[in-house]
Amino acid sequence: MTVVAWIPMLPLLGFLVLIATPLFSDRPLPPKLVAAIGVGSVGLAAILTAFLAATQFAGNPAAELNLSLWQWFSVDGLQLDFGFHLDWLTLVMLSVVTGVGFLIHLYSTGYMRDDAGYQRYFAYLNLFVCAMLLLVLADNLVLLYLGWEGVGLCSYLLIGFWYRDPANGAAARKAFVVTRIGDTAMVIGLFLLFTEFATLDIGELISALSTVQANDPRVTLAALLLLGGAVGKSAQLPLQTWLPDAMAGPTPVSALIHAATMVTAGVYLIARMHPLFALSDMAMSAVAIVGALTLLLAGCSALVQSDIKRVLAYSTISQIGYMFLALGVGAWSGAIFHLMTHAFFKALLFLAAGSVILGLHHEQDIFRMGGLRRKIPFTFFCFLIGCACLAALPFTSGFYSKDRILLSAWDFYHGFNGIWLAGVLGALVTGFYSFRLLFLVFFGREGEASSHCRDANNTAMVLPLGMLAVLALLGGLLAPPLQSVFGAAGAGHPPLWVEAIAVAAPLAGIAMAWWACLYNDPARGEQSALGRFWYSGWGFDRLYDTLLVKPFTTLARLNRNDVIDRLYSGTAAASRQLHGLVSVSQNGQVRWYIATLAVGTVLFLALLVVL
Amino acid sequence: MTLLAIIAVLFLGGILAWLSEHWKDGASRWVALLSLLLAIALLGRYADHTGIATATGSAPLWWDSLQLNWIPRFGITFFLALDGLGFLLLALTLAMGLFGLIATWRDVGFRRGFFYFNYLWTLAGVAGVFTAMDLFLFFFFWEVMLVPMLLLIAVWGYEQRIPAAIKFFIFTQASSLLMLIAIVALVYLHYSASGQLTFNYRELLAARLPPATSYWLMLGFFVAFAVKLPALPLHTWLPDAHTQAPTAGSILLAAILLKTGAYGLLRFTLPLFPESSLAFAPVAMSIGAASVVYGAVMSFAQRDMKRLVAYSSVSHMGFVLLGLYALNAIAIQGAVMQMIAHGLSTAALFALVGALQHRLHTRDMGELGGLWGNLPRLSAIALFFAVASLGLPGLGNFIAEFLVLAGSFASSRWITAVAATGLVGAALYALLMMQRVFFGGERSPHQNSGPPADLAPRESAALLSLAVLLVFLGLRPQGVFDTAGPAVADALQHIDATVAGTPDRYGAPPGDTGAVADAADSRWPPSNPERGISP
Amino acid sequence: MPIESIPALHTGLSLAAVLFCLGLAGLLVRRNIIFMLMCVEICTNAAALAFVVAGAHWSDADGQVMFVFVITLAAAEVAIALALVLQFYRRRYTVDIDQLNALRG
Amino acid sequence: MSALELHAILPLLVLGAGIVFLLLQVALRRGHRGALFTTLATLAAAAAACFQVARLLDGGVTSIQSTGLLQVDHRALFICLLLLVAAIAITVLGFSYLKHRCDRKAWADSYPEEFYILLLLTMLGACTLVFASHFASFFLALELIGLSLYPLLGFAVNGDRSPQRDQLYSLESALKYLLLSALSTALALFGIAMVFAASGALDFAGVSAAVAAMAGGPSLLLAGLTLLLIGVAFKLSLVPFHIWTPDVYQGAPTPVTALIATVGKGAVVALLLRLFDRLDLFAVPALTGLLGIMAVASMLAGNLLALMQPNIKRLLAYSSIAHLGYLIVALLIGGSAFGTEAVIYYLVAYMITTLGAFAVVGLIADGAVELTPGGSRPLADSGSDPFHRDYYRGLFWRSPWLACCLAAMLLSLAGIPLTIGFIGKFYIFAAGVQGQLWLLLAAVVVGSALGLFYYLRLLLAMVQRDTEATGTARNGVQIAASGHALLASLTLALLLFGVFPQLLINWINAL
Repeated sequence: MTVVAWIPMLPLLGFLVLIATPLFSDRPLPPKLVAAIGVGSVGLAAILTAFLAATQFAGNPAAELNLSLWQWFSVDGLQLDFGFHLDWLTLVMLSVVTGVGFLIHLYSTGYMRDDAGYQRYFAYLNLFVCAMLLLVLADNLVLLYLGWEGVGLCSYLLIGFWYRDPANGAAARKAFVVTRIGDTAMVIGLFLLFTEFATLDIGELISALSTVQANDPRVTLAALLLLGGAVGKSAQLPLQTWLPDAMAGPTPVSALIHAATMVTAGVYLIARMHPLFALSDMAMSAVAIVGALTLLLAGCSALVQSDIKRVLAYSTISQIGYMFLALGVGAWSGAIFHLMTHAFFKALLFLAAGSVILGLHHEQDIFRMGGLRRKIPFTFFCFLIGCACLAALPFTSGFYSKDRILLSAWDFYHGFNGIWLAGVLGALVTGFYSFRLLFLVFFGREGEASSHCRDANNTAMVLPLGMLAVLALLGGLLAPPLQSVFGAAGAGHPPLWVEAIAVAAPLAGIAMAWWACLYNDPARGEQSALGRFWYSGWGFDRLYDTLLVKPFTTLARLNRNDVIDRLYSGTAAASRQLHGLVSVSQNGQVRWYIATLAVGTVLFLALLVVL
Repeated sequence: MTLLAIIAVLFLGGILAWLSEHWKDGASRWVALLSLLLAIALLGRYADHTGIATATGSAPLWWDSLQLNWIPRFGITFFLALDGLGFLLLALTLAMGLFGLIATWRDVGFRRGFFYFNYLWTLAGVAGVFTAMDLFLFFFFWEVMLVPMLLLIAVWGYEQRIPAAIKFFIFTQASSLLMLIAIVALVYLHYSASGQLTFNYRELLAARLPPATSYWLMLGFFVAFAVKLPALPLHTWLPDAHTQAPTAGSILLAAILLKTGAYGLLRFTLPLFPESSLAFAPVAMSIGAASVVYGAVMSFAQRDMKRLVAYSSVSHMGFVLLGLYALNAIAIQGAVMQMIAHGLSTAALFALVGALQHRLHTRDMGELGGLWGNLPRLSAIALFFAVASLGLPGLGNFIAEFLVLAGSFASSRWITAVAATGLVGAALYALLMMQRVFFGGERSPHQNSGPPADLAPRESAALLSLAVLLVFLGLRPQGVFDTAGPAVADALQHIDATVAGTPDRYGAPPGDTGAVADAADSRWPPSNPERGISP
Repeated sequence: MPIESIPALHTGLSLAAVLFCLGLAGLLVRRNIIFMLMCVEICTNAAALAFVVAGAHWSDADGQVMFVFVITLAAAEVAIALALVLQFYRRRYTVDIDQLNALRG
Repeated sequence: MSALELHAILPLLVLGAGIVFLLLQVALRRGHRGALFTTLATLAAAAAACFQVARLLDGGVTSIQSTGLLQVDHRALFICLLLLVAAIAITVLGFSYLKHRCDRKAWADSYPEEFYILLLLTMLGACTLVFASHFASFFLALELIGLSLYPLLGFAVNGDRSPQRDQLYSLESALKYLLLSALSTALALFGIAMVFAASGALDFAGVSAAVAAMAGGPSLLLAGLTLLLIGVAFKLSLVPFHIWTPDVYQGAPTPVTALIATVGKGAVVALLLRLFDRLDLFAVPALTGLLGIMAVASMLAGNLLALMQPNIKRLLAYSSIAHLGYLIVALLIGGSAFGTEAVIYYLVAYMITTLGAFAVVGLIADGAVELTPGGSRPLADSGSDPFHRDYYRGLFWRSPWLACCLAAMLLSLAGIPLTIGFIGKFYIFAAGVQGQLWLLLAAVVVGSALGLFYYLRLLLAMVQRDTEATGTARNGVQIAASGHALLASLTLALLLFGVFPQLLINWINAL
């Protein structure tokens, strides 16, 4: 089935064409052609995915495809193919990546219209899609890692896309390095898996796991190491700090990479390796706790942010926390479902936010906005739908997926538990911050920036917004049949009040938002200490800066001239000193010379007695 | 004879290049190019040997060999031989020689003929190192490659060239004297045990050594190779030498000369002293891991772009050391791959720094910045190689580092875990370099002369071909593994035999060690059969 | 034959040694090149004396032969030495050995 | 004295005859070229005589005792030949030296011919020393060398156009050498007297018997031998008896420096070898111990002293101290054939290299004489002192051929392959390993590492790119054809025996 191979190949070709032409010719390609290549390659990939879904997968929950392109390497027991594995889980991811990816590419043609780095932008974006597709298609962990690092690179490049501002570069490097820390843990996990199970092929690994006892420490360790990778990539505690800064990139990039696709790769990894995690209670609890903590922490931070994109960024962290929570309670398909719906509504939110930002001439401070709903009604409606989904208002897509997660959390621990409670609290907070954002931007008094607002949407931007809005609203109906991948989940029946609380929590949050933002007049600058603490992301940045970054850079700077070299320069200096010392004996005085001769003779005769 | 021809072509080409400059200005470059191409063509004759799978154990180990009498007094022969490992490294040598030549085609102005003489002689020496299978001959070439390199640094280098050149030379020379002692002692012990005086690598593999002595001899070899590699406490010559060397010299140093150290460890230290290597492996692995981390930290701290790349070499070659002493096929294959991949990526980085220096006359990253705007082509290519050096999957460096770590993880988890943090370190310095040089606000050190010119097609083509090679190695590395396989297996076989306790290699009865020590009294080497010197 | 049983040899050699040391001491304390040459002669003659003593002890004429050699060669040596000193004096108007220190370092 | 015995010492006879002939020739008709010709002919004839005698030895006998004083064997003949070849080179050097300084037309009082007479006398002494098998001949030969070297060292006085400074230096070196050498000879003589007193013998065979019977602990014999050893060590300039070396090397006319560094050392090494061999002193741990200490001290101190030395002749002097230290390592492995072979090979390497180095230095200085007439003292700047390192800056670009030769010599001294010095060092290592002299080998390594520094500094000075302010020597150095031929043959030998050492090994073992 070479159709599968073409799916990542098309964006790759797009990338190669876009990157190769400036290397060989001084004239840039016409923007229309660039857009055609950039968008077309991803669009074609999306069509191929749809074709594949329609022909092979539709109505067949157990469908699977395997494709080995070539033997990658085979060294003494470590044998890997460059091969793809396609099942429903992959298909969901493929659809999200190509589908949402296509829409965001399309949006970008409008959004980036006037940028000087148009061609470079689409090259990076195509490369990203290719890497992301490899990540999800990989049939072995090394190929997955290839995609994993590839998306990290593209994320780096796109965050720092506007390279002239050093702050963007710093944010980009931070993103790459922080995720690399997680990746390193993950790659060690791969070594552990290989050492223990002698394979890195996912299928073989999973069948090898069937013989392993539950809670085997090796499995726990491997799972925790993989979790390290997932935590880095998905911006979960404790490696979440890079994502808010990553908003330095163009907004469509934030939508594609830092909301819809790449940051959810951690979720995909855990879901893909779920038999491993399921074997270890400790790993499961760790995933759940990480998710629960992250969703609360990030939610609270989102409450007090003033930058529209940062609110969304923290919200993304928080929502991925939900997915982790879901994974941690064994709700694999719930997590993937939420991943999918989140991709729709968060992409929608980001793109809408992009329209706002563009309309306000790159103003991102929500306290300078306000009352925009009349000026840009289409954007407002899109944003409204996005916020509704985010807050999980009933009958939106977010509602279905989040509801499933909360129920699973209740079920998994057989009743009331902290994880569930965190989820519910998170829902409350989510409702609060999402509508706070909506109210501050689109309702209330007009802010300073609102006066010169224009409607920046053009066709290329309207179309994706509309489609995403539809998807966000109706995505709840698209629950993919993942039971062949994860096995059938036993449907629990929690008490009614539990369901009621789950529905009520976001509504309460919205009410609080109304009270805080519309009933009371919000003003910035009068944040409480707690507010400032949350604003700074719970002080993690400062903590890491003091604990890790500063000592490292100071040490590195202190040792710039290589302390080890002192050893050798010291030897050299000592030799020179010795030279000076012995040279004193060559003073040209004959009588001194005679004296040395005499002393030497006496010395030798004395030595004779000793020897 | 082809092997001899390759080396001879380089030696003679060097002399011809020197002379040709007297006849016509600039002719030396073409002579150098032609002789390199000729050497590559000669090497190409072996291409059909590549990829013979490890499984065909019956295949002769040497693809080709040439043995001539040289100094019969010491049982020294002129013994050249080629196997998969040698072929790979020889190919790397010639390819990087060609790359360096093309990348710096116009850089050399001063005494061009003599420059290319030294350039080709360095290559010839390295080619000899990779093919010599007589320990004396090996040492001979090992030293021969140093002098022209010394001159390359000392004559065509930058500001601090003389101290750097002297440092480079003294480090390598002093350590190689230890190796010479070890070689002689090995031969002597072998002679007093077996009565056979030989420097032949194959025959010395059978030497039986008392364990304590063996350990010392192994250290003698190790130190020489570790200096070249360079491994941690012996690395300080490298940043100076790399930084001060002319671009072509840096390329040779990084891409080829460092590999001779790794090659020596794999070819000589491990198989000749399996017991000791086994005992020493934890130390060596620790040194490797320490080099990885320390190199990365040092690289991060540098202001001079070339020094940064130089320290990154320390870090990368630490992986090689780690992999070699993990003593399993996966890690060693990874180390071999790392030698090649590091050769390509670092050579390219040095070429890029050279190109920048040529255009902007500074390597200080404090004075650079925002070059992407004016030099998009150069910057993009630099980005590629920076990313390669941080080990991005899909490129050769990743395969190498992955295999090294995967293999060494089986040997020692903690050391591997420490080394793996080098991956983060690599990201730190590689991206910092990108940031400070190519991103950020534009800061051209000399505004008056207009924007610098972007890469010429010649430079682009040379660099891109390396990039393509790296991608190829990242995606289809199996050819390399198949080619190096038999040599790696051969080196490992001695270690494995030791582990298994095969009696003919190891565990000589205690009485034997005494006999070896006593044999020191025997006359050595045997006097000439015709007539001795003294009655 | 144990040396201690032959007092004549012992005494003679000791005398020679003392003579040698005197010469050496003279070399160290005198600064006049001429006197230093004389001291060297004393040293040489001390050795020659030792030969004579040893030759007498072994009743061997070799000792006396050596004595003649030594004396002869010492004379030749002094002849050359004086020529060199003369040259030196012509140029520097001194025979102080401490002035002879241009070469050093 | 039979005809055979006379035949055996043919080289000595030839040298003697040559000296007499040359004396007569000079007495009848002075002439620089004539003297040169006679000298070269004598040396060549003596060398040929060595071959002739070697053929004599092929008939089964390994050595011929010629009277009680001299003994001729293969090894001695080989070294004798080596010394004669070196002497030929020095003659050529001397010719160049004198030609530039003793211009009869300008100054009637210059007598270059005496140089050759003294040279031949030195050679006679050296060759006698090589053949000596008796303390009388040993002493006579040593004194002959000394007596002819004193005037040679002061020979710059004879010249007219030598800079004043050079004349003073030369004189000073001669006086210093004379005083110190006389003292050391007296010491050795006293030692011989003690040996004689203890053993009752003056021939090596007789003393050998006494040494064999010697009990452990200090004794008269041992003390005598030690004094003898000190005398020899002085001639070899082993630390701590090295102290005269740099001054004498620096002050002497360069050909004489080369003479004292090669012939002077080579003959004494041969004697030491024979002494240790015949007297079986290897069995005396006290003496080998002392020798070991001197070797280590020489290697370290010699290299340390040379480290920052800017004067090339002094530098070579210090380096020769170190090299003799290396050589002793090979000597110390005992009386095995291999040790001897190692010593001789190293000696050959040392002589070729040292000759070459001094030849380049001397020829360059000769070229510079025209530019530094009269000479004030001290020199205005180091760049115009032809013996200062600064004078060599950028030499490679001005006179590539000369610089290449010097570079080859320096690399050989440093023991880098392709040169004979490397094979020599290899021999040292092989010998050291065989004798398991690890401490000494460590000293060799440390010494070599130190040595690299100053050899490289000089080497790299020659290839310096910036050629600012190197004084008068802007242009290439002009040297005579004979100089070129000499350098070419030395460099060729250096490379030939470096790449194909088996040739030389065969000769060492076959002559």
